[in-house]
Amino acid sequence: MAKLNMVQAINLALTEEMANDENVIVLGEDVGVDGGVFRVTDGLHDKFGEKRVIDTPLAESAIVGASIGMAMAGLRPVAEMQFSGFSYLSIPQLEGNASRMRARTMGKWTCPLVLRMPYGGAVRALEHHSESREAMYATIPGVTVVIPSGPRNARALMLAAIRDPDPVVFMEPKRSYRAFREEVPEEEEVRELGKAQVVQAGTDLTVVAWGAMMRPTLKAVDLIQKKRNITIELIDLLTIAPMDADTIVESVKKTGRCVVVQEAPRSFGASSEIVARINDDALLYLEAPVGRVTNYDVVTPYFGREMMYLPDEQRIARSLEETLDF
Amino acid sequence: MAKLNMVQAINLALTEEMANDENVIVLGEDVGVDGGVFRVTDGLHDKFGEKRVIDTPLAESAIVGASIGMAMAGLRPVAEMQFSGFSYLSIPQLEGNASRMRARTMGKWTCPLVLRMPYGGAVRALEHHSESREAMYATIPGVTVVIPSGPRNARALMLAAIRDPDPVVFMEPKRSYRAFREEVPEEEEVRELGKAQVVQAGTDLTVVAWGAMMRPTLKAVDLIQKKRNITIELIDLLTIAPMDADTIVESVKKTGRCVVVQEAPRSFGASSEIVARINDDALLYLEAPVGRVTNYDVVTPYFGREMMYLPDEQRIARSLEETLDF
Amino acid sequence: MPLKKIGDFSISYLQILNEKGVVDAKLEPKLSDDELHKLYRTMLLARETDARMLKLQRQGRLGTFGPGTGQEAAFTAPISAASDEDWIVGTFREPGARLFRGEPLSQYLAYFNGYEEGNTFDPAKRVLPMSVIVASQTLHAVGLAYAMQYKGEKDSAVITFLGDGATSEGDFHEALNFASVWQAPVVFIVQNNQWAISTPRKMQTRAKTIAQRAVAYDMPGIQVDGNDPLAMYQATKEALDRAHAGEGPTLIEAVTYRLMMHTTADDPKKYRSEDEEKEWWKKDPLTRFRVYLENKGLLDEKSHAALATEIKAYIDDEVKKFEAATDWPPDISFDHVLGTRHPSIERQRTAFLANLNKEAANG
Amino acid sequence: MPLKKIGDFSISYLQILNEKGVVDAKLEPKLSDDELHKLYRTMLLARETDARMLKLQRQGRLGTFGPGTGQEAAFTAPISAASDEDWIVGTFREPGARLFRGEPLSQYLAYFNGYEEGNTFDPAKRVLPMSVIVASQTLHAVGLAYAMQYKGEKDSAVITFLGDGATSEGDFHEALNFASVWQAPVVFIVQNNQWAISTPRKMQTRAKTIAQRAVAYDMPGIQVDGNDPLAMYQATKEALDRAHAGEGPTLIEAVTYRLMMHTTADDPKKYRSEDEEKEWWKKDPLTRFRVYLENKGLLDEKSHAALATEIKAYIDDEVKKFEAATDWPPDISFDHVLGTRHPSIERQRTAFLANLNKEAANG
Ligand SMILES: Cc1ncc(C[n+]2csc(CCOP(=O)(O)OP(=O)(O)O)c2C)c(N)n1
Ligand SMILES: Cc1ncc(C[n+]2csc(CCOP(=O)(O)OP(=O)(O)O)c2C)c(N)n1
Ligand SMILES: [Mg+2]
Ligand SMILES: [Mg+2]
Repeated sequence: MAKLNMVQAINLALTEEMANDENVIVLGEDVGVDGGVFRVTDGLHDKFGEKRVIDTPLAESAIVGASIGMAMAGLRPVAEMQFSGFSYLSIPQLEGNASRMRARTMGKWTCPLVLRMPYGGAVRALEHHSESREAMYATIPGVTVVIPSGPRNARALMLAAIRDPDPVVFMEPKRSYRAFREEVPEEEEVRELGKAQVVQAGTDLTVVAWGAMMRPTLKAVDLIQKKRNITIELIDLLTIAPMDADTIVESVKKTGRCVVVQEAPRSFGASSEIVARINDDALLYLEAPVGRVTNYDVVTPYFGREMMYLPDEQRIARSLEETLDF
Repeated sequence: MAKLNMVQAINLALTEEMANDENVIVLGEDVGVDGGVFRVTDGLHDKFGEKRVIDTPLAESAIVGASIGMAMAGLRPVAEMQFSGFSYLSIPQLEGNASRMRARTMGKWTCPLVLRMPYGGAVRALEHHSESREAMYATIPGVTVVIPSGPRNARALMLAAIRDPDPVVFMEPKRSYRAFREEVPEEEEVRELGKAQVVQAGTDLTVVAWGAMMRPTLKAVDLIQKKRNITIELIDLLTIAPMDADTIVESVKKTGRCVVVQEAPRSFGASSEIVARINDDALLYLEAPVGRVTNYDVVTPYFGREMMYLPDEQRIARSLEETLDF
Repeated sequence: MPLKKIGDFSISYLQILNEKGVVDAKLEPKLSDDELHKLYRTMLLARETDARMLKLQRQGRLGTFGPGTGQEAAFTAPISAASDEDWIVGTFREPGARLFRGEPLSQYLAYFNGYEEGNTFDPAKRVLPMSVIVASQTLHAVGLAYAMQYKGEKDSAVITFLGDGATSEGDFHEALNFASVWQAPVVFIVQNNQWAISTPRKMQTRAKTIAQRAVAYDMPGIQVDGNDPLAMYQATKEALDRAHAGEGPTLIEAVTYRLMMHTTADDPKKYRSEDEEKEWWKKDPLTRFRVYLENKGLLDEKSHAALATEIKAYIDDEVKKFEAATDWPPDISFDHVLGTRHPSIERQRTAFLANLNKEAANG
Repeated sequence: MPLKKIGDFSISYLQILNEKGVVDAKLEPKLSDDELHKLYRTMLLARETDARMLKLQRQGRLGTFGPGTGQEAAFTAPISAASDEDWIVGTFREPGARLFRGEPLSQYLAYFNGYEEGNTFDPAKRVLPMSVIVASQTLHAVGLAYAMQYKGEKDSAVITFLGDGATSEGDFHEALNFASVWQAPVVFIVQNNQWAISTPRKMQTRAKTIAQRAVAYDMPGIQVDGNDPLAMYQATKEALDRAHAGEGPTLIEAVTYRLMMHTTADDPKKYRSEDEEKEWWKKDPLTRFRVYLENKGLLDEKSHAALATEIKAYIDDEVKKFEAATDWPPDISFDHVLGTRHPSIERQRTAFLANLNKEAANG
């Protein structure tokens, strides 16, 4: 067991799977010699050489378009978008080709590729470097959208993503890259995609979060549990789409109350989808409206103001109390 | 008053506003000499000349990117994407620049442009010609997403869209292009963006639809009203984002029951957003879960099978009854 | 100190068999009689396929499609220059390329009648499924070519087709650049058929040729008479030889013409003259190729009639097969969202089937 | 029948003032003393701005930024060749271009400290806000240029900047093609500073020059010594003259070097040698320009010291202004989502402000 941060944990998964399977190829802008602008691919170029760790020209559509061709030829490309804010250039290839290759050909052709991208705010970066647009990807059937929340699940989900037979968008909360360390088992650990995780069981309230929101949510949950002497069931969504609403619905049936914490703007996000699923399958169990702690429907502010807009521990804690008191 | 179909009605709005305002420019693939593959821009090239009705090279990012430059110089470009399925090539320009220009510069620069695109299924077309992905656009703050449902509101919304000071994505349900005619007033009629329309008042159930789903929904509503001798409040959403949830919430407070009809896949669509808004503001009024009639979370099938997947009058009618009987 | 020239480039044009069927003996490629025959047969099959499909479409027995009539040399001859190890990555307007590799016509028809079953041609044949988003496939070709290099499959190059309109898309530029940087074994064949729906070639780009795009990437580029099967064969052969030898990609501009409508939903009268069409009919690749084969003694009136009969019989058969197919399971889309089935989507399948049953019950 | 040449193209290189400050008298542009002085002052101001910003950033008083040190000639001299009617559309690495037009440094600093207030430079100055998505701005330039043509503003052309890395994006290709088809008055200036973060120029494209991209669009293209302010001035001037005369766009490749890190978040030691950097310091545009001005008697030790003092005082002042600013209303983002306020978003503003109050109350 080693204590790793998320950057190291993802790096570990890539290293492991590249050693396991010579069809795994890493490509993207500055992923080779430089090891990526966040150093997630550090060392891979030295270990596996420039044929397997490719510094590409600056062109996101090409990175994904070429990955599709590689995947169709049997390789397992892991492509990096330097920031999710520039990944939209590859949506035409992802939506138009990768996500459909299996459906288009009734499974004769498939597209096993991973599209890694750092996303999310709170790193004091320039415009386009702070958005949380997982919902945009989640609108595309045929794509699995994964968001780890810590080093250990990041490593285990990345292994599953590379081995998945279809395209996976793997969104890495860059705010959490170096924020904390966790024990990551030395032996291989794989975490099934498409499943949420009950991080802690509880009976009085269900709380759902994902990505960088897990940390402040955990703190708020701790705070309110102690303050009120109750137990809160905390769920880490992990896969945004296809969503494991069953785990949430089961929990809500038990607790009758739910709060969802979302870094993205309020409208058209995963929190709305969660509410819709609870409506579909557990409405009668609700003793209060589902609480939603979210960003606002504004263009993501530059970093001078962004922290005021992001959900934080205090805001989450207030929402938990409001939902409990409803 | 003239009886026009939707193609003619949009053509009328474009003709009117080009005559009104010489800053209005139409551009896109085949919009000029050919008058567009659906003939929506028919005759404009003859009337206003090739400087104002531009047949562009085949490049969607360029069409929108150049439109942004034009808009920043004071023009009012109305750009056509030949099909919404190819419009994703322009999302990087829309998300990355058009939607943000006002926020980026605190209003010193704005981007008044209209991005027209036929969308939706049931026209027996090749792959990529049948999707309904309004939710993808709705995840972008700073963009108004509009979907007319008939000739009259199409004309009135198009005039508002061109005059709007910010980017408007104007999605035209191609299935409705020539499906029916309506009286369209000769005098100018403008319909405010960002507002839903109560098409008919009622007290027993609220039904929400938009675009091509309005027709089968209307029929199902008629059927069930007569069959049960009740009144149903029917709401045409018209603007997807920013969404006028107030009109829906007010209605649900009155009726206690709601069904939403959506052409798009079930997850991460506007129907989920509507449920979330009802949850936020009217949960306690609900006497039944919000019913959702939608497509499925599959890759849009080729046209041989698509009709089985699209919500139709019968499926909608059954859902109305289920929600009433709940 | 200087204003000095630092680069010189030129672009050439290749024609071997002219409009009248006269061949340039110095440049004539050495194709065997069988090869020539297969090439002609496939071109004719593509032509007849268009004619039959148009009829079916007009009768409501087929969906929209885009005829390739006039371009048979440009999209068939390149495949005759390739080996079975080479890949084909194209659009929906190269029937000859697919048929050459043995794709059953019945499948091709199923595709244009709205069934995914039509896109299931055996992957071992190395023909990628048809691509609709123009130019996007050229990037797949580059990735595929990279994979061939990576796997050490030296005899495998990739031929990718696109249209003159598609050359305006950013993806095409990115594909040329990646191919050049990677020295990937790709042959880009632009079917410059003069039109992208209603947009004429001169409005796509102001450059005199599309071939000169190659200069931007220090890549060999050539303009070829795309209605000349021998020139198309020869140019592709040379490009493939370079690709196989590790010498990287090539850009070929095939100058040809779309003699029919863009698709069956289109009316060319809106935007071009019949005179223009007539001029291009005089350059018909089939006519000149037939003359060439006759002059070589490989074809005569009688054997041509036999060939036409054989092709008609094949088409009749395949149309029958296509129309007789009834196994179109309604819920097939649920099978192919993801390889790993997800419970929420499986529940939707159940609801979907229940709905179908209810509708059936209601008549 | 032929394999015949159908197109000939060439690319040239321009240098007027060499590394040592020696000028080619035949090519020397006729700039007035004032013009030369303003150009040198702005280049020096840009250089000193970088130095100060780096200090501020390291002290935690400023966010990440990308220094332009080494490229001052390439991004400043083109603006000195333009009139106030011409537009500038650039990225975040051309401080000299913006400062030349009078953008207050305090605003530039506010931008890099995370405030939209830093992007509100007077639109009448015809400098578009800074663009971060590489190459995307080149399309805005083309649309802007079209608008100028359309409005009959014949004296208004558009200068747009991009990097060598940005040339790989599809948007750049589409911009060149649209500009060429529309014959739009645009001057594309590629700041080929040899690096795109860690990716060297030779891995962006295999072509010997970026200027030869112009061939693909039948557009004038030239490679220029980007560290030579006179050559950059001259090449831009000629391009602008053509643009104003209705003769369409031009592509200029400015060969220069990013002497510092990509941004303050980057460490060039990971990917390039200090020797390489040293070689390029010898070609410093400021050094050679100073020699040129001294040789012309326009500058000496003393007047240079005065200039340096003046610039330092200006920077001190602007930094003070920037740091003294306190008017950063928290809810400003709600003001600028849409010009037409929407009730649902206004309610969110109320909730946002209430939240801030609660947090303030809790300390
Ligand atoms: C990205 C994209 N935009 C638009 C379309 C719609 N469309 C289909 S074919 C076509 C014209 C293509 O012209 P060209 O590349 O010359 O090929 P051709 O049709 O002549 O074979 C257009 C605009 C598309 N398929 N993909
Ligand atoms: C579309 C896009 N992809 C990635 C980035 C991240 N990024 C910012 S600058 C840069 C390198 C740009 O290189 P170049 O164009 O040569 O400009 P330079 O930084 O050298 O001035 C990258 C990859 C971006 N801003 N936009
Ligand atoms: Mg064409
Ligand atoms: Mg650079």
